[in-house]
Amino acid sequence: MTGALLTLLQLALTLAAAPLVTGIVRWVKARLNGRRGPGPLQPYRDLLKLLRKETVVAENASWLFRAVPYLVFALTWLAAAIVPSFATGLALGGSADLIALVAILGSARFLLALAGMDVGTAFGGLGSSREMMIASLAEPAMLTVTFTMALLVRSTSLPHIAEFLLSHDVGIRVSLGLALISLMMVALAENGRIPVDNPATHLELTMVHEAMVLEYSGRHLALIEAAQMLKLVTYLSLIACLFAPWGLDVGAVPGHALALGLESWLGKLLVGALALALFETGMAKMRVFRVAEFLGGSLLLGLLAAVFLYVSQGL
Amino acid sequence: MLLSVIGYAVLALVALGALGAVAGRFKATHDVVYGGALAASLVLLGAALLAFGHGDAAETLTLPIGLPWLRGHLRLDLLSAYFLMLINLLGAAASLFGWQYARHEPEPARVLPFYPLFIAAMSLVTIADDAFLFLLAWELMSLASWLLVLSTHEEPDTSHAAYVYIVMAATGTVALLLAFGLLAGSAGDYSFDAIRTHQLSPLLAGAVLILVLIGAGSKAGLVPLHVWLPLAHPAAPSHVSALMSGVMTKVAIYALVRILFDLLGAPDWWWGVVVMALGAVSALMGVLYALMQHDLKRLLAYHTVENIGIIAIGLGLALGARADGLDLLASLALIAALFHVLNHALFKSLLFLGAGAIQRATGERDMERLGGLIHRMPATAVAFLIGAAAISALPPLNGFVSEWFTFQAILDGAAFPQWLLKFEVPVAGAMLALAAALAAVCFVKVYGVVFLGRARSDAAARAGEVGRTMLVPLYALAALCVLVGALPSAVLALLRPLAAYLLPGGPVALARSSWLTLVPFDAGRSAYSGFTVLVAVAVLAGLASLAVRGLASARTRRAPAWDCGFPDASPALQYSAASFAQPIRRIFGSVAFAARETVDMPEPGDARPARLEVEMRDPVWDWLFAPVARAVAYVADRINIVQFLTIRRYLSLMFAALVLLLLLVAVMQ
Amino acid sequence: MTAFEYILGIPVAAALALALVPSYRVAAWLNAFASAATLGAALSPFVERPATGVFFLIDDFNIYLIALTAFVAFTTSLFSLRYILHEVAIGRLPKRYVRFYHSMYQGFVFTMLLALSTNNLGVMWVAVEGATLTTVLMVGLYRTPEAIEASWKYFILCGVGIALALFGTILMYLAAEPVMGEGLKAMTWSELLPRVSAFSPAILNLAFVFLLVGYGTKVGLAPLHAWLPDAHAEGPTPISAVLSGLLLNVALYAVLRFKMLLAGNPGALAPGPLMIGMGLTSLFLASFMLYRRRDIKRLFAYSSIEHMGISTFAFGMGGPLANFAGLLHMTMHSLTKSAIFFAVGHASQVKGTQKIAEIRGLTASQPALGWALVIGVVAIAGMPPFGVFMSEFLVVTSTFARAPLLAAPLVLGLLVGFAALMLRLQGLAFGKAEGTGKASGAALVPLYLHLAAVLVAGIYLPGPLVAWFQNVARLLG
Amino acid sequence: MLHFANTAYDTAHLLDTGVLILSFALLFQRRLFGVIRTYAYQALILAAAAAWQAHAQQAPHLYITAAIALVFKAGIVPFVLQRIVTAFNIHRSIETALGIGATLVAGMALVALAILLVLPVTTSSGALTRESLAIALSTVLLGLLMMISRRNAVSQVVGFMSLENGLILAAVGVKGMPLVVEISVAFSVMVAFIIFGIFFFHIRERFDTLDIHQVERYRGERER
Repeated sequence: MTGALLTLLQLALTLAAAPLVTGIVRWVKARLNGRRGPGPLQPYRDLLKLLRKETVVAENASWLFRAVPYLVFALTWLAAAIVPSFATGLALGGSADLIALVAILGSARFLLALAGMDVGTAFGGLGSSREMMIASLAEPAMLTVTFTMALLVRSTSLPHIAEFLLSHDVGIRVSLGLALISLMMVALAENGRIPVDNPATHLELTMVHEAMVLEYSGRHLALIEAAQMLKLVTYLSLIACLFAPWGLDVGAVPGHALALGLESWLGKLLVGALALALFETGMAKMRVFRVAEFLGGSLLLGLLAAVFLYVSQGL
Repeated sequence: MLLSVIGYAVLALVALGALGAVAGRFKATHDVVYGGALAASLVLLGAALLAFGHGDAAETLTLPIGLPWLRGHLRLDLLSAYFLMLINLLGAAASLFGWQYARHEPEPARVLPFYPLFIAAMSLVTIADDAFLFLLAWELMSLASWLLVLSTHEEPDTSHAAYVYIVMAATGTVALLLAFGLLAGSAGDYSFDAIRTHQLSPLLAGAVLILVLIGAGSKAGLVPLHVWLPLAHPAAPSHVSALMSGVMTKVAIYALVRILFDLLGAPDWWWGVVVMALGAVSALMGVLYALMQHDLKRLLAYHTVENIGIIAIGLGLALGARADGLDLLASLALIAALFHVLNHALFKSLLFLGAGAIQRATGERDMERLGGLIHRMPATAVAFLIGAAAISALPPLNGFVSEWFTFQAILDGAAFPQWLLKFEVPVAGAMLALAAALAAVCFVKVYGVVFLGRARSDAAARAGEVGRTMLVPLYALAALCVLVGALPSAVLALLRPLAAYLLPGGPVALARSSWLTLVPFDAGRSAYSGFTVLVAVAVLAGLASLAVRGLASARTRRAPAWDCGFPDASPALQYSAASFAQPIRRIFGSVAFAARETVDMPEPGDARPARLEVEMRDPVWDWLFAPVARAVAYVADRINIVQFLTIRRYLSLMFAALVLLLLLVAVMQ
Repeated sequence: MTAFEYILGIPVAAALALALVPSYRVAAWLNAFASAATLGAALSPFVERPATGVFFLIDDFNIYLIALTAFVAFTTSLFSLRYILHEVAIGRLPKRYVRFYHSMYQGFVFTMLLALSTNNLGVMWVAVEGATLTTVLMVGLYRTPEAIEASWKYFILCGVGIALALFGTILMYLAAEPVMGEGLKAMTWSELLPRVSAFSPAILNLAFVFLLVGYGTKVGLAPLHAWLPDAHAEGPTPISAVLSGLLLNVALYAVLRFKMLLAGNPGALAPGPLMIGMGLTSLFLASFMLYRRRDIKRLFAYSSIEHMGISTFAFGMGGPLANFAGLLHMTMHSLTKSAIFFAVGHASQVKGTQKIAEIRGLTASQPALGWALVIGVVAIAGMPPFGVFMSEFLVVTSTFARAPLLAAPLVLGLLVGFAALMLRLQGLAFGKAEGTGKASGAALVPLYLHLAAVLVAGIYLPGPLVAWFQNVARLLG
Repeated sequence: MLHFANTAYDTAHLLDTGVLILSFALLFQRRLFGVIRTYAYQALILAAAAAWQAHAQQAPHLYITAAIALVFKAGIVPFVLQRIVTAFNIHRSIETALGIGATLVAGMALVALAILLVLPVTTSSGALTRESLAIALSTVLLGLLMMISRRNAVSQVVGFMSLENGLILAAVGVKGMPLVVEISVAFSVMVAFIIFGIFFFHIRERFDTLDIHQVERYRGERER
């Protein structure tokens, strides 16, 4: 029962927090660039504005084009509800593990890429093609991270991993460090952040995600934007859950632990947002075909992590 | 009892074939053959399902045919039953589809005799219980499918495809024959019972493994023996392609499992290394090949190579684990492989039948000439979308379940004591993940280019929805894809006993899973519930739409596409299949296929169109098959000289032979 | 009169009669009827088996070969009926030769049956020689330079071979004489067989070499095969059919008879290695030869060499199983190959050419004929459910029982040959039909009769046949 | 183990050796008529040998063989061959594929092989048989050698027939070989000759020479 409540709470909180996180990232970036920039709450206004606007649908768009935003939003939201962000006792925790999580996000991307192809424009195709290319490279890297975790914890279920890391002293391991870097690189790619993609650009040839959703407007666009924000939060919570589960409510003492969990989660999100903003400010976007090398690197790091773990276990 | 029913059903199929041969040109024969094939397949399907009721108790039957002293042995055990079910489930679907589809074949009389024979042969393979009958059925299967491929004999590429196919098939049969020879040993008893009891030295067992990998692998399409598959599968009529790609390759997997897990005693750990490596390479190469294709059916055929690779990874893990006594892992990997066998059969047949529907509606197989079919063939589009999502291993569909199992098995690969396996497993896992992700890319390409966007040719623009009898099987298969994905426990009810049967003694994985949730080892380690995901997505999507309806304005306007303000009149400006695959081609193709792009960009003011030319080489063909062909040609040329000697020289040959033999005798005395 | 008088008398009488009949139409029919009568006579030993006498031998080995020979001779005569009439009609064959052709046909059948049924080494030799003479004349029937060259080659090579065989026969007598005493007994199979163990092994070995080379020439074993392809290609197709279907079998029968003798003698060296060697050589040479053939009849002639090689290999392997396989393979090959030559004959008549390149898409232009060719070639290539598949399966598996390592080259050779045949078959039977599409007035009954027999044998072997084969296999050692 | 008292043996030995010597002479000949004449002599001696064997073995039927050899081989065959050669005016010199000298050396080697083969294995039979068998085998092999080392049709035919001489020598040499063999041999030689005749005739229809090269231009598949 508590599981269900916690899940509902997380659904609500992630949805509520998602625009804020994106807003903070944008705001900090603006500040770091020396601009004043819109306030952290701007994304809420944007979403509402989009919702109220009239929706324009291309003439030859099919039913798929109109169904996709809802499905993408639902899938991403579900993913967000699976990752233990402030508590491990989630109802859905037992019905999808790390691999399933990746796959769920994958289905969202699959549908979105299809939508990009639906209208039959050059840019839509370009966006879908590149988005899928990046994803195809990011997923194996993600799996090697998973593999490292499975080696260490002998589990792929997120709550269990978190509880394990909290209860046992795994110490600082090279493997974990490598895995963390690898996962971060994946996260950057999956969320279309610099250096892989630039969420702010509207210069046609550099767009990836933006090009894919180019034809969307109004409420559809609002849903897709929201899904994108949810995805960012999900990845931040995922990194936190896997590498910094401190303060997570493992269901020992309900009341107080829950509050602690919430506080620590918000704290982590904030830190993550700031780190992301700093990183993006420091980096320049790379050419599309350098992305392969970037993600190939993260794949190698992941494998290295697994190998190091073997060695350390073999000793 | 069941076995005799099966026997009669197979016999009926053969009889239908004979009927098709003699009365092929009459209209009524068509209905009789396809209707009969459908009925027989349903009977066989039912019998196979009932056979699971028997549990481990195998039913045997001996026929007075075949070798006089061996007789024909039939045996129905869980393994046979599982594959028999598979074959005839899809056989029924294909028959129903073909009933209408094949009417419009250029020469239906060339399909009628061999189509039922093909199903009969495949079914017979699964119940054969001696080497002779097995090889007879096996080769009959090749023969029937070869003739089915040749049914389109007047098309230019068919001849080459059929030739490559039949030669590869014969090579495989020969390899299997040698394998059985080793298995039976000098005792020379070729009944499977005798073979089971006959123990082999590790060296010979290894030789058998290699031979079986050549024999069954060439039929299944393991790299590098896959070359015939993308040629032959597309050449056949689509309902046959569906069977060849979806089912015949599974019969090869059956042979692999039957020999490696049943006939050929305890495995060695390096077997796992070999099989897994082959699987991983096949999975990755297969999907890369597929991405480079723009012929729809050939692309699907290459995906068969990929999926066979995934199955082989599972089998390899199972072999290694069994050798190392990791029974739980072994059973999980085996279940994963066999589950994927079913899933691939389902969605691959669905996709091939869909391709058939498209071909029927547009007469096109070239994706670059299709597009926008979601508007013209809405029903087909939905079914095909489900198939595409399933083969891309997206939850909550069936493809994901078996790949998830495979991943779970791989993640447990640390348990292997051998370092070679320890290191191979994560690499194989990464390759599998890459293959899965690329498969998603490939099917975004397929669906996006074929069904979405705008029509690229008049044929596509004028296409119309196909008939109901062709849609029914499509939707049946699509429904199964969803059901198996959401409630896989039903399939597990068949697979867990089967795994226990093949790996006697050890515990069987997934003991703790319920109808709702799959739990490979224990809940703490990993769990997945397709049903929950399905429901959750539905609910959340519902919530979202309610919220939007509440908050947002419902005003919607149809307008020309924005596309950054580019007025693009021509559908040719859309992203094509080639352009969609371009990034992948650039990243992997240059390595795997030595892909070269040459761009010919005219000077400003030059009116001629710019040209982009891509040329790719097939490494397997270049490095393996071309040399063999060259060698044979060389020897043939050299030996051919003997045809043109003078009589005197022939006499000299005789004389030399005589003197040589005389010397031999002189020496021997 | 015993069965033998009929079996041998009918062909002789027919040969003489046909030499006198002026009308070639009548002659053709008479030929067929005579063959039918011979077949009837040849089947009678199954009803009640005549006793083995001084002149005639009857055992499980030749009883079925006699029947097989008479059967193929009969079906071929049916095929020849239409074929010859057509050849005369298109003026390829002068009428005056037809009379001679039919008389020689019966003469040839006579020599075949004599060689099979005689109990005397010398008479067998005479019969095989006679077979050469009769067929030489028919190979040269068309009088084209190619035909003359072919029959010249045939005659010279087989003449020499036969001469060597005679020398071998003399040596065999020399070996027998000290034990059996002088006179006929020393040349009588039924007398030699029980007492062969006492013969001088050394002479037996020497004799067998000459007999193997001598009769081996007629079997068409490489490197003694040179006459075979051209003789098949240049003569009338019915002759090609009987050459492949009968003559090769009979020659092999002779070799096997002598192998029996050697098997009976402990001291003699096993003939196995020699036969295995020649068999494999023939298999490989023929298999590679198939790739470069441009004449359809020569193609299948080489395939005959291939299959004779396989049978010889099997017999060389020895043992009840391998011998059984060899016998089955002999039988299946002669049935299938003659059927193929029927089909080829019709095809080349319809298309008016023997060039493979000019025969295309038979299944499209002449379905009945084309599919028959497909079935025949698929069968001869060793695909199920036909008899050759079973026999080849047995050959390979028995090799595994005896000498596993030899199985590898064997199957390799089989594969090479298979690939070549399929390559040609696809060209012949499939693709767009070329050339004249006029229906062939072919009598396809004999063709499908053979194929049906091969099909049944591939699935189910009747008990009696199995029993004979097993007895013979035991005798062959 | 030679017994000089044994005239039967000596004479037979002498005659057999004569046949062998003449086989060498055949190899040695450079001119067509020479070949034919030598062949006639060989047949003559063969007849004598057969007759002597008939006398020695008290086997009257061998006289028939002798007669056949005398009439057909020593008489008719050479005569007809000469007629053919003159009638078709075939050029008279022999084209050798293998030099005369080399041929003779090879011939010696073959004789050695024959003796090596026959003598050790026939210890059971009488000396007479052994010697004549060894020589007969040599003759057979030399005949083959002649066929493969000469290019002209006629000389090949002669080679073939001297090979048959060797066979008859063997047949008569073996004690008590039943009549059937001689008959078959005679029959075969006769038929063989008829066939040759027919062949020459056919070839006559096409060519004005018997040189094998001309025939072999039409080897299978050459022109196709």
